[in-house]
Amino acid sequence: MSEVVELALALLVVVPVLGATLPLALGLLRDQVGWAVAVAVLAVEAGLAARVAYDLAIEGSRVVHVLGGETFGRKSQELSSGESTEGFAVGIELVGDPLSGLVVALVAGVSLGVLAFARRSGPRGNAFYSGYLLLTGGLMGVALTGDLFNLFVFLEISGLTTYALVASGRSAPSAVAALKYLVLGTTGASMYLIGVGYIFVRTGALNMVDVSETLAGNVEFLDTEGALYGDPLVVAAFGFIAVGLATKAAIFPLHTWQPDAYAEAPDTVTVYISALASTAAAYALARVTWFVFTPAFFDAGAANRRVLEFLLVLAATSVVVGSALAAMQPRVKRMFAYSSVAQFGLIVIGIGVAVHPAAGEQATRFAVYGVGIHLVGHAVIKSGLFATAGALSAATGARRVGEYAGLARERPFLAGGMATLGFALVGVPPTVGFIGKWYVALGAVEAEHWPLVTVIFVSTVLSLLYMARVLEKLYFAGSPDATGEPAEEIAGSPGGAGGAVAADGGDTAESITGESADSDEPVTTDGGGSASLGMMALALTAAVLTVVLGFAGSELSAVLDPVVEAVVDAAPEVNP
Amino acid sequence: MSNNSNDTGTGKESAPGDWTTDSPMVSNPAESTYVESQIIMTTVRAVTPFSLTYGLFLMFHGADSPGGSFQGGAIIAATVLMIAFAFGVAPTREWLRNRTVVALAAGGTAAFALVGLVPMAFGDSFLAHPLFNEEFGIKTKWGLEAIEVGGVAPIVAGVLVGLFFVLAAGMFRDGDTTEPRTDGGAANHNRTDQPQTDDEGSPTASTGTEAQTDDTGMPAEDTTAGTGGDR
Amino acid sequence: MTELFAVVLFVFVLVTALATATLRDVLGVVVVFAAYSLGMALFYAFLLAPDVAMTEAAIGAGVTTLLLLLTLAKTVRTTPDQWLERPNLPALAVFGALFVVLVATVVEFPAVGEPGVMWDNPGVTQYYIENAYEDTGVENAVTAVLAGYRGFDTFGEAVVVFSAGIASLIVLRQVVFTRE
Amino acid sequence: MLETLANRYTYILFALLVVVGLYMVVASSNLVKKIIGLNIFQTGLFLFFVTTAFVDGGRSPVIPKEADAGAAFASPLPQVLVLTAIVVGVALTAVALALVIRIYDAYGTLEEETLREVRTDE
Amino acid sequence: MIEPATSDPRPILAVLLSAVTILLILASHRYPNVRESWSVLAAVGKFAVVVSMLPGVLDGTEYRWSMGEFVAGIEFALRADALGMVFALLASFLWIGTSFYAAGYMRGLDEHSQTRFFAAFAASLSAAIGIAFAENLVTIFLFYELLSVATYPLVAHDETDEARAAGRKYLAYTFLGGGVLVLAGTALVFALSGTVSFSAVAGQGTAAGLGDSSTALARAAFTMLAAGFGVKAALMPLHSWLPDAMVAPTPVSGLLHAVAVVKSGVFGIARLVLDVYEPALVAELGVGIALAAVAAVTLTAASIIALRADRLKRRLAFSTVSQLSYIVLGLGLVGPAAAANAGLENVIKGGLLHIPAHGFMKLTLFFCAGIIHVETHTDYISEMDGIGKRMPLTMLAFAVAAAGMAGIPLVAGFVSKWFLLVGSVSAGQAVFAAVLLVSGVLNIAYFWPIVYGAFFESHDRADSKPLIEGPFGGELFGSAAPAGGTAHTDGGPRTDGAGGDGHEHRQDGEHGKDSHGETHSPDGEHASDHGKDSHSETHGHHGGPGPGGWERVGWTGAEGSWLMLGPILVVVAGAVVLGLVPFQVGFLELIEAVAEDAATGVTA
Repeated sequence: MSEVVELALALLVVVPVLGATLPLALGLLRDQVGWAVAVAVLAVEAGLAARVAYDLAIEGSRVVHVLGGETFGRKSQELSSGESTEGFAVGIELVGDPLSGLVVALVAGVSLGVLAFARRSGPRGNAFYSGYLLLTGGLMGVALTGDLFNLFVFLEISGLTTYALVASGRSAPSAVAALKYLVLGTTGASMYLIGVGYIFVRTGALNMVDVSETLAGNVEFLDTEGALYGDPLVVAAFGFIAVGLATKAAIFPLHTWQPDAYAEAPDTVTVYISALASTAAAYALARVTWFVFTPAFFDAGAANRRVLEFLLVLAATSVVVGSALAAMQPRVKRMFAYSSVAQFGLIVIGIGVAVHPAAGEQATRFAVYGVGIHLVGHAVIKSGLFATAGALSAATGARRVGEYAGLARERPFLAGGMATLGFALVGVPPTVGFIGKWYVALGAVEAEHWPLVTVIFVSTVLSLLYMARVLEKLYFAGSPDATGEPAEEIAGSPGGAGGAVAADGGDTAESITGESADSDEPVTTDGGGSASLGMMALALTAAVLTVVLGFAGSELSAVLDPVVEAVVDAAPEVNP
Repeated sequence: MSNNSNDTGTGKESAPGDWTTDSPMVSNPAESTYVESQIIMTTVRAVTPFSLTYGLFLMFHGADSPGGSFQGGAIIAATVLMIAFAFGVAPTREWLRNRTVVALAAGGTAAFALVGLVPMAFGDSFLAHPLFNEEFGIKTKWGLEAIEVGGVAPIVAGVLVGLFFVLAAGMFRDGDTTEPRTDGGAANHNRTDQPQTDDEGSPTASTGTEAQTDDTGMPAEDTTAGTGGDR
Repeated sequence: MTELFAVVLFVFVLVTALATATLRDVLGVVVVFAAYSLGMALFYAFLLAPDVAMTEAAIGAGVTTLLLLLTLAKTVRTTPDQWLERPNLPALAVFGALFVVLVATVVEFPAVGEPGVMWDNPGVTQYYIENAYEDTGVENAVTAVLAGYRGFDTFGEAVVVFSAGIASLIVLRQVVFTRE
Repeated sequence: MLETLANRYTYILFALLVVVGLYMVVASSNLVKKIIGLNIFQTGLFLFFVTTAFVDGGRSPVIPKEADAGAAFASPLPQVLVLTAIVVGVALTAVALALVIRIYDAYGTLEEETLREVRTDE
Repeated sequence: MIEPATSDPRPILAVLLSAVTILLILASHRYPNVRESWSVLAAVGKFAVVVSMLPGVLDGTEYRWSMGEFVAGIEFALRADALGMVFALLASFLWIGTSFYAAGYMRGLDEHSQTRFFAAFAASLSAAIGIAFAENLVTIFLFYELLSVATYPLVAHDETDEARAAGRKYLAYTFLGGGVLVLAGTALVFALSGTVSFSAVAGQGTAAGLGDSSTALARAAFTMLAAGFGVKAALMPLHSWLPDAMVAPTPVSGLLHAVAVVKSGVFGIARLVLDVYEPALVAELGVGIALAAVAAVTLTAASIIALRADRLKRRLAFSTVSQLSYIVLGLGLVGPAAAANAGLENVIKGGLLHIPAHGFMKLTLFFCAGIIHVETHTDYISEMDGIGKRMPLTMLAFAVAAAGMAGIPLVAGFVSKWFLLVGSVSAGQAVFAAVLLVSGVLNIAYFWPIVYGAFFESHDRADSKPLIEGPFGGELFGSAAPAGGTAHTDGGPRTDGAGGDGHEHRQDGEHGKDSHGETHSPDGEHASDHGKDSHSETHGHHGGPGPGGWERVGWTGAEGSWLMLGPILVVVAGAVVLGLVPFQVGFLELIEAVAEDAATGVTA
């Protein structure tokens, strides 16, 4: 039990929480300590996360941390049949597998990275950074917990802090958006809790593994005739859980909180939550759908199948509706927010396809790849886009698509970054955006869900609808002043090509990041202020990362192979 | 903040109902909840010791009978709130320094986490109380008590009291200047400059917003608590 | 006797709940809600959950009510132009449907008071009842589970409370507690 | 049928409370009432959990040292879950109220319609 | 898996050469001379690399480079085989000429954002080479998309409304083609056959898997891929981005029409027919004949529209549309030919050989249009009467290339068309042979007037141009008009010379109907050239001869900057060489290798 990674699992959750008390305590002595504390804590966190992610993702091991030790750990029950079960958890377990490894790495990376953005962009104040750290801890908990109710608790921690951070800005609408988010988010979480309650009534267990074992009818001493999959309560439970988590992941009819929250929150917060908030919910949905209700569940009856297909329909709808609405938004942040609705529709499609009865092993494999990769990829892309938008508005004050006219000349590198990220969002290879979409699509094709296939592929053009608007404004709208003079030409051209080039393989990445700072200082416009180096760095790093990850496609899918196995044979092994 | 209702212009709004007579110091939002009443004061004086004791009892005796640190902490907090209602928020707050509240909340959280971490130092898992038994022969029970009494109760008590004070203080308008200027609208109440709040301006607003903070009647206990948040 | 008690509680809780939904005057709603919480606390006690009952009484009826009253004091409530809310028919329809769904699932549950399947599967409850004291030396099984077996939940819960404090500071933009 | 329902009256109540709570969240225009609705929704949920723990003629889960075998106890587990959930609930309520105060501070109203008007003519 | 190819870094080297050039171009954006010299160096270097592989490929070795798995089960691999070499050789050679020409052109007009222009140019070239050498469908898709992205800045270069509209349209079309259709087809192929590799080794290619899978799905995949590549190949009805894209600077038009873009579409179809579905399967599925039919329709309709176009570049654009269809037709005929097991090699040879042939000729034509534009600001054929005096060399080159287009012997076009004719007849598809002949006539019909007018007329006494000025000859080509659905939209009487713009306007009216609803300014072409000022002019352009007609310029090349004239002569010479001694240039040998390969595939 003293294996370092096992301990690290718990530390990943505890360290940020402990850290969160510091800004408050030190704040009594002096203000403005928050940022420094957060950097220190999250640096430690990132170290831990790297270590954990290496074991989980690269070595594909499954690590379990039995909270409370053996006394509160798994107890084996001697059965009437003489043999004894694997043992059921009387306590709570933290479970690390490749999937959670990916999420852990993502959370730690983003949390640390966004601080670079927050330095200049604010909000300052110690309370903010306490909340920031608490949110990180909550997300870690969501990623790692192996207990259905504990998942609820951590969903609420991350939710609660997210609501607060959304309202951390000074703008009044942000408070309204936060309250809307709070009401919808809490409703969703409670729905999830209802589902958990139903399952609990039927299985008496809360530990994910135990529940799935019981549902599968593998618990002999229980006089359940075979699997419980047919049981109406279990089906209803999945319905409630799906609705609840879909709400938090902003799937179509219940997505309304997301545009407001993303658009009204301070830029820093938007960057952070756009990368992680819905991602965590979608990850939870995937985890529960794949490992608690296994594919077998959805094959058990017409009703089960119908519930899943209903979810798929909603997801497909949100792909279309989200993109369409995004294309209509005049404000950039709102536009990207709606695009998130669409992208998470894509992810949920992948989640559903993976376990759909029509899906063979290949389809499941590709769908799982797609979900895992697009979860990470979209987080990087979207947070990068928001960071770029934030940096642009910090530098030039532009917040509407219309105001982006000709900014490529003033801000070549930011524009280049946005072009790269934009094409990544559209799914142009070689970016991670393409790989995620490719796998999800491939899964749907293998499972022969032609309507879904259509939606996925058309979504490319749909996303082009809104990205093209931005890029055209940036590059070809021509700045207010005439475009002929060499002055503009010199300033403008690198960015112009930066777009094409970076999308061309990112080989200018270094040059971009390298020169970004100095090349932009001289150019200050009436928008007031200028983007700090940190903001630029974050935005451009994200751009580079999308391309780098784009070439790491096979590695990423290799990471997810164990997950595929687990989903396919539908019986996650209880910890050894 | 009833005084704000006038300049917000939405007509059919009146001061809170008769459950609290409008206090002389209406200008102070928090104090508008305050009713100067000998009867209440004496009752509270009489009740306080008992409720406090009851809360403590619940805290410490939660192990062997119903009740526990949550209930205990909550009741202790409720006691403080009673006092606040009886003697006014500001004096209560004077009497109960912010340090105390913060120390309770943050300290409780830290204590909980640290107690849980001790076993990890010995290579056991988080919150593995039985280890105390093995290593130091301390009964597992005391491990539980430690997090209950040392962790949960202070957090609950501290935060609930803190929440009360914070809500009573209401919107604090001064805040750091490093953020969108846009709630210059949120800062003073005339609807006219609300338009700014729509586009959250550039994150680097000018540092001129302190000017607005005075004319909006800052809550009294904020000032007493020395909250010149201006950098 | 107990049946009567249950029925009375049932009616009381339901009526107070409906009252909160229909009354227009917010202050009235808050007061009714406090009564409702007390009723729920009694219900919990009736269902052999004294700890829950106390918590509901202290936090639900006590603290929540105080916070609500305080909020009303901070804001102004509109003087009701009529006594009752006018019903929102679409919402009624939707949630009527939801109610039907819920009831449809409800009949699947074991009758109230029958130990459900969870007692013997996978034996968690049984295990607690049998071993709680040996494992923790605490008689109150609830405390044992709360701080022992599921101590991590409690940790999360403590974090939630702490977060709430932080959150209110962030939301109301107070530097009061972060500086003296 | 009626019999089955009567035997499950707490579950029925749970269903009713959930529905009433959600209705309040959606239908009532006053923000504070929305939040109260949220609370009712959750308490209904708590009632559900507590009921699952309930055994007829049992005792509350305080187990004396020498527990006489055969004595029926209510299950402690759901009660613990409810304890946690209650505290989570109050935390959310507090934050929600803080937001309400701030919204009123900015817009001078708590009525959703008025709020919408105010924001549209912003 | 068994390596049929020797591993060799040269393919990726060829791709990266211009990719690296982008950096250099960006870095030296302050020194135009350095900047241009970079692109020239890259062009020469790339050509050298490609040529260095030629002998090996002719001997049948394939140079293969792989980065390892890109996505599960699919490598990111490049492979220089015969077919790829055809395209790579063409693109890399023509890029040399183009980069000189572009330098001259951009300077001649003092264009803005030249750095962006050259960088994007290099980017698109490296994407094109990537397409040529791509070893599997996903890799080709990758470069296909990058090509779209890289050429978008070029199309929208002028930043006028018209240019933006064209760019938007271009993006929409190419992403519909690439991002949706090609990707979907690729995914389907992968799902059906478990691989997307072009590998010719039996059992490793996709054809086997596709063969055993359901015909409907196989047909669907073929249709999607064909349509997807067809967008760039400007197959009707997916062609309308191409005429719009002519708002771009002429070198870009050259790039689009001759060097890289449309060719990449055609090349994709070639890969599709010859490597993904091998001829046997194409015949079995009966998709070849369908493809051929579409091509035939496009062929005729486009020629007819070209007859009516007065703006030179527009006429050339539609000529491109029709000429590309020759290639597609050849590839489509692979189906019937394989079925009849006759004329297979000929149709393949004809189709593929037309790739370089058309490349050379069309590039010449566009260069000519460009130099005319730079030197005289003349864009309208109706104003070019007697321009032969002003620009003899240019118009001579133009005449030669046009002759080739029409398939006059001794010029490149003849050989390919001959093969096509023979092949289609022997494959028992006489109707397509007929189409070929008709379109040959049409080619002459829309090129001859230009040449004739240029040399044998003068601006003051020119014969009337019934086809342009008279009402649309629907009754004249009654047979073909219904075929070219879009032809009708080009109707509308021509009023007078000045009304040329108005006429253009109406012709462009067809684009008004697309989703973007952009409005075309008739003089957008000119606005692009020298700023907004030209908007003030009553005429859309101030081209045409001066009051005294064209002044006579000797044959000494005084007619324009040698930066442009040189490339023109080189390229047209290439076209002639290709026509005179096709076997010595390398293209035909490569193509024969491909053809034999395919043929053996069928017979075996």
